[in-house]
Amino acid sequence: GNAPVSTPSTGIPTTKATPNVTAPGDIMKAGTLVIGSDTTYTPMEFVDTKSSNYIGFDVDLITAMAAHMGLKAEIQKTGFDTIFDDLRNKRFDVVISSVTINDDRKKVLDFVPYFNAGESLLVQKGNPKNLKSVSDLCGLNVGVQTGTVEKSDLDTGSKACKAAGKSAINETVLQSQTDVVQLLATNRVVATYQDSPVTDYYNKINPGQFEVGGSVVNSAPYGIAVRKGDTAMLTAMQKAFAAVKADGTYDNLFKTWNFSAQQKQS
Amino acid sequence: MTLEKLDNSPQNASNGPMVRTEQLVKRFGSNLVLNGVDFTVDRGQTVVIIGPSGSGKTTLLRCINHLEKIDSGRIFIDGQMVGYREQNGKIVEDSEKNIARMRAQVGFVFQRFNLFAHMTALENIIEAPIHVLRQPKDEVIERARVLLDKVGLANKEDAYPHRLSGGQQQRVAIARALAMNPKLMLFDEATSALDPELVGEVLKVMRQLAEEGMTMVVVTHEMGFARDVADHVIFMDKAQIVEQGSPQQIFNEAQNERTRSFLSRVL
Amino acid sequence: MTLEKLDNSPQNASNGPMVRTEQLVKRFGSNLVLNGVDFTVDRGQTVVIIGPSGSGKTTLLRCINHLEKIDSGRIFIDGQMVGYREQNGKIVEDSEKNIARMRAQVGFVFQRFNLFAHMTALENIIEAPIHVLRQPKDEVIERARVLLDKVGLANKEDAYPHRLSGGQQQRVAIARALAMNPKLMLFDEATSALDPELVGEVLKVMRQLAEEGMTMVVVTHEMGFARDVADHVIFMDKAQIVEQGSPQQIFNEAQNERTRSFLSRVL
Amino acid sequence: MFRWDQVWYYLFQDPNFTFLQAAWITLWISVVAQAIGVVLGLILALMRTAKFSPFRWIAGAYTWFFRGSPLLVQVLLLWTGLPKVIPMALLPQWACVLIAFSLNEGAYMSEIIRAALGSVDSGQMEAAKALGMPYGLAMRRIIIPQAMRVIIPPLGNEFNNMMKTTSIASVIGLMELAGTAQVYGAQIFITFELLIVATVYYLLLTTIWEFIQRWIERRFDPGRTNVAVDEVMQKSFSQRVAGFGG
Amino acid sequence: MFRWDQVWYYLFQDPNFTFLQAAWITLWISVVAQAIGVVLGLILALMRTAKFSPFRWIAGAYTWFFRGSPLLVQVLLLWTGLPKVIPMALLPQWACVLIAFSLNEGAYMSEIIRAALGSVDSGQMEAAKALGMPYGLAMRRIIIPQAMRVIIPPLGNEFNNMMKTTSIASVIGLMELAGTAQVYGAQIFITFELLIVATVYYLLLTTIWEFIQRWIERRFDPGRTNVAVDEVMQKSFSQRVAGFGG
Ligand SMILES: Nc1ncnc2c1ncn2[C@@H]1O[C@H](COP(=O)(O)OP(=O)(O)OP(=O)(O)O)[C@@H](O)[C@H]1O
Ligand SMILES: Nc1ncnc2c1ncn2[C@@H]1O[C@H](COP(=O)(O)OP(=O)(O)OP(=O)(O)O)[C@@H](O)[C@H]1O
Ligand SMILES: [Mg+2]
Ligand SMILES: [Mg+2]
Repeated sequence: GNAPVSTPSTGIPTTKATPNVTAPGDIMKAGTLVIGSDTTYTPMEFVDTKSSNYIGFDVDLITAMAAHMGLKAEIQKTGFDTIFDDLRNKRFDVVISSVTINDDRKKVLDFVPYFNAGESLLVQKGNPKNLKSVSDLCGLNVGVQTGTVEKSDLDTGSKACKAAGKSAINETVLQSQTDVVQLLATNRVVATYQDSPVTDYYNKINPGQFEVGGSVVNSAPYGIAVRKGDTAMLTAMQKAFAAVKADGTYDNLFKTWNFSAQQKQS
Repeated sequence: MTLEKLDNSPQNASNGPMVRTEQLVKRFGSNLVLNGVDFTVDRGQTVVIIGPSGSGKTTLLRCINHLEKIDSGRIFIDGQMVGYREQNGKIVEDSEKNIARMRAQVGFVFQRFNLFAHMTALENIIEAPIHVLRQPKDEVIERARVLLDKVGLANKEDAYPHRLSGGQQQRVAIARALAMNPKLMLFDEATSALDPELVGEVLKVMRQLAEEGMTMVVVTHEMGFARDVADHVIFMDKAQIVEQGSPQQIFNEAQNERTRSFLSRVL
Repeated sequence: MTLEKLDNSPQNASNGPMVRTEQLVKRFGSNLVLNGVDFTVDRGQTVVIIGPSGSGKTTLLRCINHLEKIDSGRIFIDGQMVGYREQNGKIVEDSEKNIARMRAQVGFVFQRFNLFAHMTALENIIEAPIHVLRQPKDEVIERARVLLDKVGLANKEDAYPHRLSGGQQQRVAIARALAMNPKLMLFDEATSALDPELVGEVLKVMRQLAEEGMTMVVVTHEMGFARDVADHVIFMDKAQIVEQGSPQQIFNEAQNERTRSFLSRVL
Repeated sequence: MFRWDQVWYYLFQDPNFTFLQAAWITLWISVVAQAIGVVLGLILALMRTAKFSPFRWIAGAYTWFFRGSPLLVQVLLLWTGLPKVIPMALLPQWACVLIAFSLNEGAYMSEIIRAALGSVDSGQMEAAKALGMPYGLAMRRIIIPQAMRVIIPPLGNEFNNMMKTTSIASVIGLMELAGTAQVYGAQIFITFELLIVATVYYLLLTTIWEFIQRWIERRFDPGRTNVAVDEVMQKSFSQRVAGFGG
Repeated sequence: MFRWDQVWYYLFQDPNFTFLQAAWITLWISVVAQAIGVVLGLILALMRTAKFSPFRWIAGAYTWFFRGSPLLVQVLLLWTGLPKVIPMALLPQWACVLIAFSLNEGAYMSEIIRAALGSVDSGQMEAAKALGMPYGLAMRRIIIPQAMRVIIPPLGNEFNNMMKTTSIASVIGLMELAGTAQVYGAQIFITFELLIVATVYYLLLTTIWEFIQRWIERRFDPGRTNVAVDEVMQKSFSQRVAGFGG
């Protein structure tokens, strides 16, 4: 029938990990790790419309890590705008929400890097304008999501265009990645610029509609964010991440979600 | 949509009666409010209509200038059929333009004055001559001042209605109607919303109009006024004209039992 | 906040006059509306106040049951000071509770009836006895039906005010006031908002009340009623009592020029 | 490429009743916030007519702030701002939304109620006073019941708006209709389609409400209020101009 | 950890006047959409009282849809939906927002104008007719000028709301106040702080508007309208209950 398009089966670890990482005491007591995530970012974190559960690479990863601490993972959906305020306000213990680590953010938060996302362009099939990198975008309409590194990169690229005597990049900045892709579908823009997993995933579930322009660039790590100075939590997360790598769960997730091994965090 | 070149001057009068109704029937739903009313108002006459509440007096006046549609019968003002015209042998409602043109020649004074609340006394008076008759503003203002003086309100031209007493409002309303140079004036209980002491000043203006030869139909409960000023008195009851005649005939020698019982209650 | 155990029965009457005012002064801004008014209403009397518009008649009635605050002077009802009390030698406004308690003993009938629009005739009458006097509902309903019968509206108990004629509304308003068993009734032009034919039925009820010995203060423009029913007539003009006396004295032998000129205009 | 199949699925075939549940959240938040808003509005309206001037100022400042700033900010002030000041005050999503919506609605309702109380003929209060009713009793038994008639139409508008405004709740992750469309649409990039589904539910809710409102209006209109309001209300304009012949 | 420095910077030190520009966008969209909404509302209000029943149905259905569905959806229908049907119809952001806001506002204004026209005493139309004024002239010279007095307060509310509702425009990337706060705030996670900056501007705009509204209200009140409305409006409730002694 008309059931929603199937998504990869969830990669929640098959190995029932024996708890071997110690979480901070208060969390141990509660028995659950509360995780903030803006679950509108397929395939990293989103809702499985069939089961109404939160799934995605990030969700699977953090669930496996929690298992190593003997904790249940509980995802709390939140808006990306306030996600770090909410973390600092202790609405959750950690944030996993495809957060790209950059210098500004490192000043206010501590991160455990877990994924090397690149940035890639999504363009019309056949790439009629032959767009391969940000420098090809001068004077063109481009879609991008609010608050992303791609937005900063387009700003930088736009300045470069002007410096080179060309027109600036005409950005359309929207709050949701879903809406950004719609810009391309309605021909409002000639390209959208987003994290490579998103580009790849879109092409996978809508084969033949768009294609990737050029190659993945600017690999930058996604990080699990913890409150600045919360060393107990930071250490626990680092150990848990090492544990999921060690027991093979991390590699399995890359297979489940069909990501290239390049994007693994060494 | 305004009406140009409307001849509101008295010269185009013909010779028949000013108002004539034939077998006028008006219903509100199943309520028969005018049950075959025939009456005539001659030029220059003042006809006073009296009768108990609900007898149809107001409705009759409203039908005369087509503020109400009628169910059957005919009304003529100055020989012209009101509100309807014959078309291929059938009677159809007249055009909005023709109805407006007819109304512009008939003054109507309401019980509750109905001055335009957002306009001063003077603005109330000049509104229709300027926008309906398209007369030049200067002339109209001049005439309006003469009229205000006539109704004793020369010093009130800039007052808004809510700053005027009821009696003053009603006099402005009369001046407003007169500014159109009407051939006929209809008054519907023009004094019954007024404090007793204010009634006199409005009746004085009406009396003066009658003396100047204006054709008037007056619905009133002021029996003193009816007796003094009317050329002809009509007594209505239960949707019909029960009795009519000179004031002397009605007030002193009424034939009909209903007339006598009504008069005994109100006199 | 309701008033319990209010004794509204006639037994607690003392012996002085029912209403007495001393040098009553009331201003609206700079407008002096009552300029030192002294008057007295004896038990069982009907006092009629007449006078031109704006002379302060309504304001006087409203001061008597403290619907208006006064600027100086004193008012006593049944020997009790109204609206104010002495406290440490100074006169201060009385508590809301005491004022309400006093008002519950005085019936007020307004020119515009002011029936509660969301209640039927019967509900209007029983509202205050039940919620102010805390009387048992059954008894109150029974008494209300008797009162409706008395004012000739036995068959209208379920009608809402907007379904009643003005005269009927005013009679319900009177019944509503009477249901509180007042010692004193104040009428402010109770008939002047009515069609002439409806005036009679209200005056009839008022006349009957006077005959039954109710103490009444009546502001009216109905000179016929004043002449027939009043024990005492007061003529007010320009914020003062100009002349007072028996109806015979006022209507036939008025001493004061202003009284005579007023009466010549309204009679 | 509009995914009609998805619209169809979520409207009629979804075994989880995702949008029905979301509509339920929209509905109960709206109803509760509106109810509290009415009570608050009444208190504020009475405060603004109080003799005691600090009451008037407080009510005035309250109304100024809540009508002058966006509801989104009011929600975020509770969700993000409050814990910054009082670290323990971690109100759950539904509480933030409910409080902010109620406080906001109170400000708007106070204006409506103030106007409605003012529209009750002054003679009604006079008559109540003359019968010995103290202020509170007169308000409760005479003035407020009559003001209801004037309050209901704009209150209906407010509630209609409220149901659609709950979409703001999705900003802090509460899954009412609009938020559900966003989250569920993200999986296969069909947010727009799911907003259409949400719209069907909104239209359903607002249409049902329209009928309920009509019914309430008729209920509060047994013995119409004072003559002044009557003349304004009773004869609808259409009735009156319909009589214009030709 | 509230970034006061950022609030201060964007309020007083920003050399680009980012928020001032955003406030300007908020303002002009609101003004233009409100103006078009009033005209549309008048047309719809007249259609709903028309004798010709298809006019009434069209106006009724229009009002039903635009009042019943979220404005966000109406904007997206133009932005995303329209090009799916007509690929060439790529309206720019400002056009989508302006059209959707105007159409939506028209529906709300039609209800307000309808009520206001109905509140003009029927005697005014009768007097105009009796003086020979045709319907159109009477509406233009007599009825509408008087209805203005009743229209202005709710119209003021509408415009107040409109300025805050423009935040919906940020969904399609138009940089009015709320959108600016989000885009500028998201990079370094100070959206909340920047929303406070936006709120200052909103409060500024709504407060200025309040003064303008008062002024307009006074202007349209030279010779107050009919007695019925007068009695309702003139004596404010406060005046009347203030007289209640003790
Ligand atoms: N617009 C209307 N719709 C329905 N019935 C009406 C309407 N206008 C008048 N009536 C009814 O028509 C009858 C006659 O009313 P009309 O106003 O003509 O009487 P009237 O003689 O002027 O009485 P009054 O002296 O009270 O003014 C009454 O029964 C009245 O209820
Ligand atoms: N609430 C008020 N505020 C200001 N002035 C008032 C108020 N009520 C009455 N007045 C003024 O007080 C004076 C006396 O008014 P009042 O109503 O007592 O006269 P009245 O004798 O009852 O007249 P009428 O016969 O017209 O009813 C008038 O000049 C009136 O304008
Ligand atoms: Mg009549
Ligand atoms: Mg008086």
